Amino acid sequence: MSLRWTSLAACAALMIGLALPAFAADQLYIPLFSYRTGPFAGSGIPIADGMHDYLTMLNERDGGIGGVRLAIEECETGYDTKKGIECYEAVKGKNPVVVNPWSTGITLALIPKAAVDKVPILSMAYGLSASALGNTFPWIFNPPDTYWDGLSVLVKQIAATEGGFDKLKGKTIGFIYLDAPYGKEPIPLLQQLAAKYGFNVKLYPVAGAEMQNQSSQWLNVRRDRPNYMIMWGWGAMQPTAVKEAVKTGYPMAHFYSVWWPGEDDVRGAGPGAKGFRNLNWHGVGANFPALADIRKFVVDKGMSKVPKDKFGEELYDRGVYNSVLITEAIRVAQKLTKTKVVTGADVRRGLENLDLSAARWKEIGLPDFANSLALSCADHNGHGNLFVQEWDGAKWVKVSGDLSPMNDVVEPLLAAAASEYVGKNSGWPKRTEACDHTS
Amino acid sequence: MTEAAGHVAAGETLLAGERISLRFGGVTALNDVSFDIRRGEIRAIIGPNGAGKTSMLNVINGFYHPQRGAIRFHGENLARMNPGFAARSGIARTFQNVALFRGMTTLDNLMAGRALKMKRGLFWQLLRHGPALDEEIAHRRVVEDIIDFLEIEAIRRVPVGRLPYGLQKRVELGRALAMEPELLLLDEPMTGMNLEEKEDMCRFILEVNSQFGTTIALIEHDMGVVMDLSSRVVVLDYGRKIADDVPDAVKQDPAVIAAYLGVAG
Amino acid sequence: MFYREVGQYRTSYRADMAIFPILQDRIGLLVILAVAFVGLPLVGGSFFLDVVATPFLIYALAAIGLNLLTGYTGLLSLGTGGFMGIGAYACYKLTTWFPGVDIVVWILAGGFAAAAVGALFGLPSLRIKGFYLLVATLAAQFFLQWAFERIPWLYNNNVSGTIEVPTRTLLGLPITGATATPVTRYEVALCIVVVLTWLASNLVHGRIGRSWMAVRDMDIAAELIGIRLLPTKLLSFAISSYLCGVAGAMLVFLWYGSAEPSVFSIDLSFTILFMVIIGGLGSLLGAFLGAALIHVLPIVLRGVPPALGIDIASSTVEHLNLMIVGVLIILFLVAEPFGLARLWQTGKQKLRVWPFPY
Amino acid sequence: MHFLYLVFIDPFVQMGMAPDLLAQTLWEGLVSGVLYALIALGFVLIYKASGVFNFAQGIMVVFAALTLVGLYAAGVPALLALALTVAVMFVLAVAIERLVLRPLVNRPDIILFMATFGLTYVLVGMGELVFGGDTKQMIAKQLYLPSGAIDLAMLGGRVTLQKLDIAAAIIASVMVAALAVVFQYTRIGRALRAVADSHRAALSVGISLNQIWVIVWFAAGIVALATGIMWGARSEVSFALEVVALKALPVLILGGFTSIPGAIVGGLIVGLSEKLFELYWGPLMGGGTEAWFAYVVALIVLLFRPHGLFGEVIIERI
Repeated sequence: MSLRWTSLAACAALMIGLALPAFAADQLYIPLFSYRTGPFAGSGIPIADGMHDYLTMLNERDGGIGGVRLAIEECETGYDTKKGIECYEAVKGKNPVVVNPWSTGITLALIPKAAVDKVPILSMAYGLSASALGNTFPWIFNPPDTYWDGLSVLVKQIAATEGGFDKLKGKTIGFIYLDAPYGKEPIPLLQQLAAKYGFNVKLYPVAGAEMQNQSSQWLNVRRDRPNYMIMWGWGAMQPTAVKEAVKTGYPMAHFYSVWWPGEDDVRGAGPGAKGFRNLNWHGVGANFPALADIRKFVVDKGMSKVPKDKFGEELYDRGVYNSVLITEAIRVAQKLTKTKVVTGADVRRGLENLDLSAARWKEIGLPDFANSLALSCADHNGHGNLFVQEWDGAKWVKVSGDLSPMNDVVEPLLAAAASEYVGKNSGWPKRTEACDHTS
Repeated sequence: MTEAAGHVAAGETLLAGERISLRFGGVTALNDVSFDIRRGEIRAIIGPNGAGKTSMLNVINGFYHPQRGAIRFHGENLARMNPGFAARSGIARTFQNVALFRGMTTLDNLMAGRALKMKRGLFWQLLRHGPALDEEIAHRRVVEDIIDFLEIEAIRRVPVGRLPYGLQKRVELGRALAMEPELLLLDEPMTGMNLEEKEDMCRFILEVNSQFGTTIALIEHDMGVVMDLSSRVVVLDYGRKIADDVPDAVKQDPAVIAAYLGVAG
Repeated sequence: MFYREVGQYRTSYRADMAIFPILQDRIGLLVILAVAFVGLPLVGGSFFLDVVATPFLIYALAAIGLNLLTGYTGLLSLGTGGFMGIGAYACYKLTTWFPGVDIVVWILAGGFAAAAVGALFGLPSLRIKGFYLLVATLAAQFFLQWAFERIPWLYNNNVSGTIEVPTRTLLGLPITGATATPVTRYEVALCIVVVLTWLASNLVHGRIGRSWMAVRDMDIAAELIGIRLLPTKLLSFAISSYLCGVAGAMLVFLWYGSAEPSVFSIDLSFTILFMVIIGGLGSLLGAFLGAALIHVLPIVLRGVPPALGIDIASSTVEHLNLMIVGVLIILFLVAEPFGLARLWQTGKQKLRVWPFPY
Repeated sequence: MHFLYLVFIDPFVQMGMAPDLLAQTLWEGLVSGVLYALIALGFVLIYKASGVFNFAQGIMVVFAALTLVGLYAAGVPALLALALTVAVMFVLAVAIERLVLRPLVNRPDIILFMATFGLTYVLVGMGELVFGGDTKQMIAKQLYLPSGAIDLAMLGGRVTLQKLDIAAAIIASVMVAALAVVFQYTRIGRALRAVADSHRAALSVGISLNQIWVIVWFAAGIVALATGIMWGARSEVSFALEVVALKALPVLILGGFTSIPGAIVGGLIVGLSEKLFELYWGPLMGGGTEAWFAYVVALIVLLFRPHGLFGEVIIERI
């Protein structure tokens, strides 16, 4: 018997939950998919804090955007696709202006739904690389760079340090990655480049369950003696990898990573981690007017979960960057539609006409925080310039100039991937969304 | 009694064990034991504890494999027989400490006893209509007859785990009967029973023997019971056969008396 | 009072052997089916259907599958996730080879691949028992998950490394892919689950079910009444895995819409095992009750604070959620070790004698 | 043919070519083996004395480590934090005995097994609620755990031994020895063995099951704490550790659920074999074999020894 009641109660509660007016109509509903739980929480928490705090700051300082308050709601996914889908189903009814899945798995699950539900998906520098092509994926945005861009930049950098691409011949590049779709994505490009420049590739997969148990991978590294290591890791895999690298005595200056490791991931390895390098495209630290405002209006008022000492760290700032993209898209949308309370469809247009010039960055109190970024109907990514930063034992130091991705190799890959995706997903909708040419 | 005696005359050998020796490591459970069971008789196996009675049954239905000796059933050699084969060739048995399917109802336990006889394959089983259901019903009839015969109608749908010991013994007998065995091995069918229950059980055994003509080999401690029921008695002691004769003769046998009274014979 | 079987005489074995001999039960079942097929789609929103109803059905099916193995045959398994995965990947391959054929056919066909693999990994069960078998099945789980990652052929060499569900239509109506409405996917899932449940219940009420339970309760005795252990156990593994495989295919095609290998992780196996234990070993009803509790409860808990207008961080809710579920599991085990199904039985018994306690 | 070469010849050639790497591999395998063994030890203790297959052992490792780090972060001096953590583990043991084991006494194993699942959920939730889900640094230095490494130039190369790993090995062996002594010579030990043999027997000679259970779960908690410190110091303290703990299961299979030496030997076998396999045969199948290799080994062993290498065989009588 008892269960029948439980389930009745369940239905009832759910009905209520749905019946309730999601949020007052004069607000912009921005759901934030975050994961402060689960094995990847280590990376998820600072990002969530950054996203949340910047938006809150706008509410506190400017009363939202264009006078419209932002209704911010976090939904806990635990980096788990199932929960992510639940979150999406839960928020989509409250007409969100944009959804940030913050998990490649969740993004992939949402991509088909987005076009149907008219909800723009912003997967910032993760998700499906091919979704950079706006004409195939009008509802998906993954600025400022795809993983393929990132990899090409890393190879470029390595070539530069070697003194030219011709020097790559005969060299060996080791690729240690999380054994999941996310980690495997760059491999085709890496092999293509290997063929082109004549270097060898060694692959070191790390199973999700073995993230903190990598000694054998690094024994392999020690055996193969790759000249360079590139890491595509996440969560607890990254600190473990750095520690193991230090243990194996791998030259840190030759250990590169995609843009996900944060300070916490290298700090643990102690002084040995000095020289570890990863990619980035935005400033690190709290020395920006906007972050000062966040501190003033949010952190000091105790409206933030961020620990004082973690404020302004890399992943936190990346969360801020993510929120800037959202809010700027909303502003553009407001301009385009001449309405204050914009919908998801409007924000999709906003994103397509996003133009973050250096001047604009300055205006919003983040001068030189990041390179300018301009999206268009065709280009939902921007393929912006990246730079390499090095861990000096206490903080990240920029050690390279701006490096542009190898668009000549990346673009065909994207095109191929997109057409493959469409081909395999029979009945993929043609783009019907109009395209305005304000930018 | 007389009836039982009648069987002795009638029966030709159904099963014979020839010079069987069974050892577990150093322990000798059976030592060069020969015996025979004749069609239609009630054969009793008696002896003090640890005399190797149960071992003998286990050898007969292939649960143990004797190191030496042979078992002939229907004249064919079953020295290496296994429990499954024994079941298929018509040997059923009950156990000293009941081995029922405790989670299942009386009915299901008996129906399970029909497993060998049910032939319908997976397809019909999935549909549970047509042939499968007809077969189910046919066998249900047989089982219901057994239920009536054993007077356990009331506990048809009770999970046997919840039944009192005496009834469990009865159900186990039912399950054995459901196999319509040619040879029925009963391991202490009356232990832990009160008088009435024992009387019932005796009645059942006799009726099974007379009505269905089932050959029965039983182990029992209650001498009275043994003497009344059985047509012939094997007496084991320390794994050796010390006597094998009609009850009255066995009763007088000094070796047996010695074995039972513990007097060095 | 109302729930009485008094005066309902069964005059034939056929009637007596019906799975629902009591009139009220039959009526109840019809009502439930009516509500499930007609009522819920009408009242339930897309959230309810997509997040609660359809997943519930899929989990229930998987739970039935595992219950046949663990509850009826007494073989513990933690390979469920892997077997579900096999079903999903098989279905995916089949539908890419023969896009023309109706997807439901392939969902059902995908199960056979799972059955084969399941039977293979079931072979050790003849010798290995209890927790040892449990750990042995972990080998299946981890190996399969690894294979899903490592064999690009399984996901058609997709760059994304995942299987993405294409749009497939039945009589012009899209039933998979993004354009398929929640209602359609729910109804399809419901049909599959109802049919398979019916078949499963036929099975466990017949000869095969009895031999499974015999093996569970005392395998030696079962052997001595002529039940062959290996075939029985393997059949159990195969059929159990079949149901899990179908559930897996449904999980991807009717629910997730795309899946990376980690979807079929050990966690999935655990979830299903929970449902079976909490629901009640050896009871098909239990599978449904267990699935309902384990799947629906967290969603409800998650929905409660907003519904009450309480504002706490979603992560905090998640933590509390875990703790509450954990505590509930323990409480249930303490209160009713035989699971919700037994609770249900006792409830019915009470109802039968109501209003008189004795 | 070439394939056969790769499988049966090449790996050994490689071993011969770089003996120092082989030595290093063996060492790494040894160390992770020790850590597996420690987790398995927790399982065995509890299984022996309470017949419970304690799935929560994995999370207990994380929980212990988290408590330690969390207390330190809260300003408690390291050693005091350590002491407090031990106290917490004791409280935990008592709580488990009162709230989980006692009400479930004499229930089927599977039920107790599931109960430990519930326990896992509770501990995960509590841990994340109290200490937050982010990865944390193990306070290795503050606990006077050595850092750095010893480089041995040998076998025409170098073999690096992390001081920490050496410490781990030593601590592990000390704990095992201590437990062995306790089991062998103390009154509690005899009681434990009595309980392990038969609950009823133990009761009949007047041993309080409840006490025993608390003691055993406490001991398991201490083992968990040690494991947590070691593993946390090697990588990080995060909830992902819980998954690593699953590795203890094949270890248990190899060693048998009831044998302490078995747990140790099993741990070493798993640690060594999976490292060797991953390093020399893994590349043939794209690596990442560690995810399943241990389980397959366990499965194969079971096929020949259904009760593990050291587990006592139950003879079925009828």
